[in-house]
Amino acid sequence: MKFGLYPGCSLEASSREYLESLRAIAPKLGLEFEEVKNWNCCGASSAHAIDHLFSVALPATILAQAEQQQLKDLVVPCAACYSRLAIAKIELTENAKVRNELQAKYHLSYTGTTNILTILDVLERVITPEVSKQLPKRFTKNVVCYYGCLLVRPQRITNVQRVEDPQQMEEIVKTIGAHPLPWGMKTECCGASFSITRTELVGKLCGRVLDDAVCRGAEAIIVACPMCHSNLDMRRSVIEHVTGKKYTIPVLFITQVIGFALGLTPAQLGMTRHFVSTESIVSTSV
Amino acid sequence: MSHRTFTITHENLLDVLTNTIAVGNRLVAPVRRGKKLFFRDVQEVQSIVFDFIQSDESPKDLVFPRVEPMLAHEYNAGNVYLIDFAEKLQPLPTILFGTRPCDAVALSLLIEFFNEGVGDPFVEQRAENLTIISIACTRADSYCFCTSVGVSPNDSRGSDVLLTPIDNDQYYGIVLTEKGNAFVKKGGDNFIPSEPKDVAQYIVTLREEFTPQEITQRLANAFNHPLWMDASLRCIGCGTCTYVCPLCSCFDIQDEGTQTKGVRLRCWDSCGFSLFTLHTSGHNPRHIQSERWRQRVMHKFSYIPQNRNLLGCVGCGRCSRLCPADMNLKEHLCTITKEMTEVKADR
Amino acid sequence: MKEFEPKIVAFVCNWCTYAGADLTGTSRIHYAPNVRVVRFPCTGRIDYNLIIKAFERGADGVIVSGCHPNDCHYTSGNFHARRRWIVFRTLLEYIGIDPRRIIFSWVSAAEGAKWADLVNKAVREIRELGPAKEFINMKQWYEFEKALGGFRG
Amino acid sequence: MARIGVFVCHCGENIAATVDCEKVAKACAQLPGVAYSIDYKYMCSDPGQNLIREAIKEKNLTGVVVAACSPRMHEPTFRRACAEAGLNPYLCEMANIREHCSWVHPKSEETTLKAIDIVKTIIAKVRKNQPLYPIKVPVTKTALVIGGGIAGIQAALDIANAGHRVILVEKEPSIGGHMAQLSETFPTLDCSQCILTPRMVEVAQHPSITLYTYAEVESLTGFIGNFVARIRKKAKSIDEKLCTGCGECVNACPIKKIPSEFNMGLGTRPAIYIPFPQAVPNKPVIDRSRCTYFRTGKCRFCESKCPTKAIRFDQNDEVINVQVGAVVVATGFTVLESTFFPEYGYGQYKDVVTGLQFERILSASGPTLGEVRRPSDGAIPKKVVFITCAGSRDPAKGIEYCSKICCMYTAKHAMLYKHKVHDGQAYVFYMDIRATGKGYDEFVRRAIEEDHVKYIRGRVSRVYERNGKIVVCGADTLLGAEPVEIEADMVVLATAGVANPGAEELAQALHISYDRHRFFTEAHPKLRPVETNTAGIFLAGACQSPKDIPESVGQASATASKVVALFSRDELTREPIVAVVNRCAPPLYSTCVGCFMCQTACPYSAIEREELRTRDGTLVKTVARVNPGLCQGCGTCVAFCRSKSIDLQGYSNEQMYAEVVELFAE
Amino acid sequence: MKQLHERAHELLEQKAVSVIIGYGEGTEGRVRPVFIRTLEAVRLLVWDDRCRVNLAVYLNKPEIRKFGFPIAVVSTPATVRTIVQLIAEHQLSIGDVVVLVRENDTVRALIQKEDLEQYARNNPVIFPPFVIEEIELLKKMSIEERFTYWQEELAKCFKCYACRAACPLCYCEKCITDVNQPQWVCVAPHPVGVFEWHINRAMHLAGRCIECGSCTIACPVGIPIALLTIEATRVVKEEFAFTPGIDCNAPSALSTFRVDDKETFIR
Repeated sequence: MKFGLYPGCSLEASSREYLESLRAIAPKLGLEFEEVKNWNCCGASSAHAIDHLFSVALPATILAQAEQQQLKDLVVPCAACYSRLAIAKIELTENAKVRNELQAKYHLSYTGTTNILTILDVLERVITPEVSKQLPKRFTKNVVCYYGCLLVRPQRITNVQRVEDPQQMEEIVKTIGAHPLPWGMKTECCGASFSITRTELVGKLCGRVLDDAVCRGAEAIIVACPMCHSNLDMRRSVIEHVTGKKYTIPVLFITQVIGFALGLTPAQLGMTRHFVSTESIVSTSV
Repeated sequence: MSHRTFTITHENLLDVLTNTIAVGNRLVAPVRRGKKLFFRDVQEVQSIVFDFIQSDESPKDLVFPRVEPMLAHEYNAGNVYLIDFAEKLQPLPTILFGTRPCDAVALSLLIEFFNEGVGDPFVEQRAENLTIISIACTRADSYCFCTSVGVSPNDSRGSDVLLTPIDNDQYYGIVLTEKGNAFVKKGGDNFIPSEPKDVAQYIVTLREEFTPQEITQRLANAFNHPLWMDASLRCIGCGTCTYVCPLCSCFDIQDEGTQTKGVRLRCWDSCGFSLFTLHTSGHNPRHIQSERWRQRVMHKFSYIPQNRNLLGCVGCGRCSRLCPADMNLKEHLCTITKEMTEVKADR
Repeated sequence: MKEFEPKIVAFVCNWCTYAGADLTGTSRIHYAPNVRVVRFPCTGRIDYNLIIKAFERGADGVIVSGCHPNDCHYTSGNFHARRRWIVFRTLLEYIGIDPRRIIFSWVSAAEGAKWADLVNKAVREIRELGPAKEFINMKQWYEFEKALGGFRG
Repeated sequence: MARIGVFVCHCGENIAATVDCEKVAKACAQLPGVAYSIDYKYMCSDPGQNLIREAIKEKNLTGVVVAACSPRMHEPTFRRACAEAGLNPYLCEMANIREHCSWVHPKSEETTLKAIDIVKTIIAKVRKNQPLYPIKVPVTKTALVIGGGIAGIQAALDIANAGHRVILVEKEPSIGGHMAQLSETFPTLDCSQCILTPRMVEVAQHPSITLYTYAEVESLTGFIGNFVARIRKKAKSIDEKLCTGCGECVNACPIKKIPSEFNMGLGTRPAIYIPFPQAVPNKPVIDRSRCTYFRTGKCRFCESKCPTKAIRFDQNDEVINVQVGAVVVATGFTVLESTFFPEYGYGQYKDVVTGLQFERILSASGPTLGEVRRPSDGAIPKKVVFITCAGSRDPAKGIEYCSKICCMYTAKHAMLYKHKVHDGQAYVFYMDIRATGKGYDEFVRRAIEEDHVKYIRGRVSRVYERNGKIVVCGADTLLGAEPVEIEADMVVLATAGVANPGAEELAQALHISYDRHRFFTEAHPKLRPVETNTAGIFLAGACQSPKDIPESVGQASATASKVVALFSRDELTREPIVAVVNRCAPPLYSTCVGCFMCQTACPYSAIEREELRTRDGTLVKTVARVNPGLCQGCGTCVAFCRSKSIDLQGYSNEQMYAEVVELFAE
Repeated sequence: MKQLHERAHELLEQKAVSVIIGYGEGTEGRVRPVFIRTLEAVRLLVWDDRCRVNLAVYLNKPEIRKFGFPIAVVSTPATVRTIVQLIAEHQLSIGDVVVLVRENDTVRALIQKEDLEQYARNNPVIFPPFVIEEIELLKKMSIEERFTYWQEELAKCFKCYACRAACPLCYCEKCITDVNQPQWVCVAPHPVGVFEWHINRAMHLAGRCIECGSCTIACPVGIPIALLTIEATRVVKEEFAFTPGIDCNAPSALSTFRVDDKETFIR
C-alpha cells in the first residue's frame, strides 16, 4: 500500500524515533511512502494565532504539492501537522473566499483530491487480523492510549466518532496483544507548545496524565503525537518536580509498539533515544 | 413611363426604396430577426433580405393587425362617450416590398373577405394605403404547394408591381395597378422601360400534386373519416399554423378597461385552440384536437370553396414549416386525395 | 415644475401590517399621502399578478408587507409569500424591471412608527426613481397604433 | 346594476377635521353602481346605524360601504346593522378613512382626495361581493385525551366533570406518567404518589371517562367537532374482566431480569408485569417481546398459576375508531439519557445517573426502597455532585432552550439527599438558578442555607471514573474560573427535557405543527397557548415544552375549559371566509386539474382530494376540495393555484382585482 | 435503433403498452412524433440526435390517454424528468408510463419509481451551447439592456401559445390566460398582454420547468422563451436547493418553504 508522507519538523528533529520507527515497520507491513517534495512548515502552534489566511496558506502549499505529485492519501504522523492540514483542506474546499484569496495571493491551486490521514488511519488499514496472527512477538502489556487533543478535535475536522472517548488506538493495540485500560485522561491536554514558555504548566498537566495512567496500572503510555511524547517523556523531570512524585512509566509511539511486535529491536525503533527508560517493556515482553 | 413592363438593377431598386422612405412613405420589407424572417418597417434598405424562400411571418397584419383597437368608451356621471377608431384611423401610405406572389394573392383574398358585405373600415383603409411590390419565386422547397391550390410562383394577382429576378442582378417588372404605376413613376429613371418578356425560365417549377377541385370533392364526404384522428394525433393544439397563415382571418373581440373606461380590441384567434368554440354551457362542439384540425382543413378547402368559389389557402407552406409537431399540410392534402377516395359519408 | 409625486399601492395583511398602519393612525404619526392600502387576509393571499396589474394601471411603486417570520396569523402564509417573492423579484429583474419599485417589508401590529417610516422612505425612493417607465413604454403601443396603423413587433 | 349605499362618517371631528366628508359623499354618489351616498356625524351611533338600516330598506341597497374607522374596529358593528335590515352582512365593507387617512395627514385637498380613493376602491370591491352564509358544523361532545400523565388526567377529569364524555388513551400499561415516578415534589416536598394516586383512581372510576391503556392513537381524520380517531389497543394478553390483579402470574414468571421502565432501568421486572404497585388499572400485561412463550412457544407458567384463568395468549391487537369533537394532546416529554453526553462518559459509568433515575433512588417505592444507594455497588454515596443544564441551554448540543424544571428538582434532590445521608456532601454545578415560582426561590435558598448544599457556579468539563470514584472536573467561575476537581461517589445529571421519541409521527398523524425540537407548537405563543393551529386540537403539559407539575395542571385545566366551551354549543358557526375550489359546467366540472401542489401550501391540511363523478358514477377526475371546517381563510392556496381554481370567499380574486384596478381608474 | 425496435416490438407483442410514443422521420430531415400501435409500424421509429422534442407532452393529451395506460414513451433525459415531475404533480401514476431511455448504448425500459428517479438524477438536462451563450449574454447586461432585449424579443409574440402547447407541464385544462373573471392576463398580444403572459408562464413553471427547451423549439417567431423559465428554475435551485423532476413525491418548491429562506430584500 502506497501513501504520501508529510513528516513535518518534529519527526526530523525532536521526535526522530517516531519517523525512524515508522520507516522501520513500513516494509514489514507492506507500506510504502512517498514524501511530499520540498515541503515546508505546516504553521502549527503559531500561524493560526497570527493570520488566518497565512495559516491556511502554509499547509495549502503542502497540499498543492501533494496533489501535484498525485498523492491520493497523505499520511501526516504528527497530530499538530495533521490538524493544520485537515483544517486547510476544509477551508480550501468549503470556503470559496479563502480559496480565491489564496489563489490570488499565493497562486495556489488545490482541488481537494488528496485525502489526509492520521497514522492511526493507516495502521488500522494494514494491521489486519491476518497480520496480527503472524506477528513474531506479542506486546502483552497493560497500556493506556493517549490521544491528546489534536488527533480527535475539533470533531468537525476529524470526524472522530466518540470524541471524548475515542477507540481507534485501542483497537490497534489490541491486535498486537496489548490490554488497553479505560482511563480518564485520554483526550486531555498535555500542554503542547507551552513546553517552552510555561514549562511548569506542562508539568502540571502531564502530571495528571501520568498520575491517572499509573494508578490504573498501566505499564506504558501509547501516543501518536510527537508533542505529547516529548512532553510526557522529555519533560519527565519537570513533571516530577511539579508533582513531587516519581514516575517510571515509559511513553511509546504507536509505531514503536507495533515495531516491537514485528520483532524489531529497540535500537531499530529509536527507543534508545527516549529520556525515560523503556527497559521495563523491552525486557519483559514476549 | 408609358410601358407596363420595365427592368431595374438591384442597386437602383434599393435607391428607389431609400427614396420612398425619404419622401415619407412607410416601407415594410422582409428582414431578419435572429434566425427568423419577418416583414418589418425598414429604415435602412440594406437590411432588406432578398434571398429567401418564404418569410416566417405572413404580411397579413399590415391589413389585419394582431391587435386592432376598434373603439373606446367612457362613462362619466351618467353619460357614455364613444370613440370610433375607424374614424380616427389614418394609415400611412405603405409600400410592402418583397412579398412572394402567394402572399400577394392571399392579401387580396383577405381584403376581399373583409370587405364583403358591409365592409370593414379598418381593413379597407389600410388596403387603400398599401402598395404591394412582390417578387416572383425562383426557388421553392418541399413545403411549397402553390401550384396545387391554383396559385403560381409568379402569380400577379394582388400585387401592384411584380418583379422577377433575371440575369445580371436585374429585375424584370410588370406594373399591374394604378398604385403600382404611382410607385414606378416616383422611381423615375431607375426603371428602364422594357418590352414584355417571357421570364418563365427564371421562375421555379413546382409539381402540381393535386387540384383544388380534387380536394374539395374528396372533402365533401369526408367529415367522419378516421384519417382526421390519425393525422392529428401529434397536433399539440397551438395556434402557430393559423397565426402564420396569410389567409386565416378568425378574430376575437376583447374589452379591456375598468367600470368607467375601456377599449374594445380585435385580436387574432385560432380554430386550433380548445376554447375557440367553447360554449358558455361548457359544451364544446369541437371537443378534441382532431375535430379542430379537421375544421381548419375543411374550412380552407371545402367550406370557403363552397361559399366563395376559391380556396382558403395559397400554398405558402408556412404552417408546415413552422409546426412544432411537423404537421405537414401538403402531405396531408396528398393523403386526402389518395386515401379518401372510397369513403362515403356515414352520417 | 411640480415635483413628481409617485403613486404607490400597498398590499398588506390584515393581522400585522394593516393593524400596524391602524396604530400609526391612533398614534397620529403623519406620513406621506401617496400610498393606498389594499387589505388581504394574509401575505400568502397576495397574487403576484395583482402587483403586475398595479404597475400596468399606473402605480410607480408597490409596497408588500405582512407579519414578521413566525408571527403569521396563519403560521406560514408569510413564509410561502416570501418564497414567491424571491422568485418573482428575480424574474422581474431578469426581464428588465427595476426591483427597487417593489418594497417588501415586515411590519407588525406594534410597529406603527415603522409603517410611517416605510411609507415615507418608499415615497422618497420611488420619487427618485421617477415614473415606472418600463410599464409606460409598454403601454405606448396605443399611441403607436394611431400613428402607424397597427401594432407590430 | 349594483345599488350600493355609501355612508361617510365624520367620527365627530376625528375624520371631519382633515377630510371634507361631504365632498367624499358627493364624489362617491357619481360612481357607477352607487345608489345612495351620505355623510353623517357618528355612523356607529344608534341614529347612524339607523340611517344605514333605513337606507337599505328604502333604497333597496345591494351593498353597503361605511367609510369610517378601521374595519378591525367596527366591521362587526356595521355588518350586524346590515343583517338587521335584511342585507347579507357580507355585502357590507368598511373603508378606513380615519386610521389610514384623517389621522395621518394634515387637513388638505389631497387628504380628501385620498379619502375618496379609499372609498372608491372599497366600492369597487363591494360591487363584486357575494352574499355569504356562516358555516355550521355539528359537534360530537366527546373529547379524546392522548396521554395519561398528570396533564392528561387533569384535562380528562375537568372535561368529564363538566358533563362530557372523555376517551383517555395511554400508551403504557398504567396511567400516571412521569409524576408517578417522582419521589417528592418541590417546593412543598409532599409525596408525589400520595397526591397523584387518588386522581388516577378517580379517572378509572369516572362514569364519563373511557380509559384505554396500552393503546396508541394511530391516525386522526376529520375536523373540529367531527374527528375520527383510530386507536390501536395493544394486546395485553389478559382478560381484564376476569383478572383480579392478584399478582400470582407476576410471581410465577421465570423471566425476572428485565430492566424496569418505571424504575428507569435501575430495577427489574418480569415479562408479565404491573409497572408499579399503584398502577391504574392494576392489572398486568405481558411484554410479548420478552415473554418466553411468545419467543419460544413454551412456558405458560403464568397461565397455570392464574386463579381466574384470565391469561389470553391468543389475544390480538384491537383497532377501534372513535368519533370525537375535540382532542387534547398531553403526551408529555422525556429526558435525555446519560449516554447522550460524551463528556460525562457516554453512560458508561453506572454511578452517573439522570435526575429521573435519582428520583427512583430517592423514592420509597424505588429499587432501593428509598435509601440512597449508588447503582454500581449499592454503597451509600458520601459525595454527590449534581450537574444542572446537562444538555440544556447548550446550542452546541442542539438544545438551546432551558428545560425549566431542572433547577428546582436539583435543589430538591440535593435537599432530599442531605435529609437521608446526613454526613454526605452535595455539590451542585449550575449556570444560573432559575427559581421563578411561588415558594421556589425560598426552596433553593433552604437547600443552600439550611441543608448546606454547595452550589458552584460553573460548568463541568469532564467526568471520569477512577478507583471507584467519579472524578468531576469543572470550574468555579465565581472564584476566578479556578479549576475544581471533586472525587464524588455519584453524579446526578439534570439532563434536558426533550420531546418524546414518537412526537414527530404523532404530530403528523394529528396534523399539528411542531417546532424544531419536536415539541408541539401552540397557535399563538401568548394569546392562544393551549390551542394548536388545527382547530379543535389542544395541548396540555410538557408535550408543548418542559413544564413542572403546577404548570402542567394549570394548562390542562385551561385546555379543558377550551374543550368545554367548544362543547357548550350543539353547532359551531364559522366565518365563511374560507377557500373554495370552483365548479363549472361539464365536461370540465372544475378547472382544478388535481396537481395537489396546493396541499403543502395549506397550514391547516384543509385541502382534501375529491373524486368528481358524472351522474352515472363514472369518475371524471380527482380534484382538490377545501374542507370548510378546517380552512381558516388565509388564501395562500388561492395565490398559489396556477389555474385560479381556488378562490377565497370574502377576498375573492374578483374583489381584490377590482380594488387594485379601481385605484388607478380615472 | 435496432434495440429500440426490438424493445418496441416486445412491448406491443406482449400488449404491455397500448401505444408507443416515439420519433419518426418527418419532412425536410426533421423528425416528428409518431404513435406506434401495430407491430408493422415499429419500423417507423427512429432515434438519433435530432430527437430533442419532449414527447411527454402527449401524455396529457386526452386522445392519447384514451388508448389506455400503460403508454411507452421514447425519452430523452428531459422527458424522464418531465414524467417524474408529472407523477409528483399527480398527473400520472407509477406504472402508467413505460419510459424508454438510452443508457450506455442499450435501451432500457423504466417503470418503477426508483428507476425513474435514479435515471433522472444521473442524467441532467444539458443545454445546447447557444442557450448557454444566451444565458451568459443576459447575465452581462445591465437591467436597462435586459429590458430592451426582452421588449424586442417579446414584441414578436403574437400569442399563438405554441410554448404552452409544447410544454408538457402546461397541462391545466383552463390556463390562467383563459381565465376572464377577472382577466388576469390581457388576451390581446400587445406589449402588456405579452408581458403578462410570459411572466405568468415563468412563474408557473418556476421550480417545475425541466428545461427541455420544447417551448423555444416550438416558438414560430424565435423568441428564446425558455430563458425565462430556466432563470426561474435557477432561482429555485439556488435559493431553495430544489431540482424539479427527480423525485416522484416532491412537493412544489413554491408551496413549501424553509424558515430560513433568504430575506435580505425584505425590510
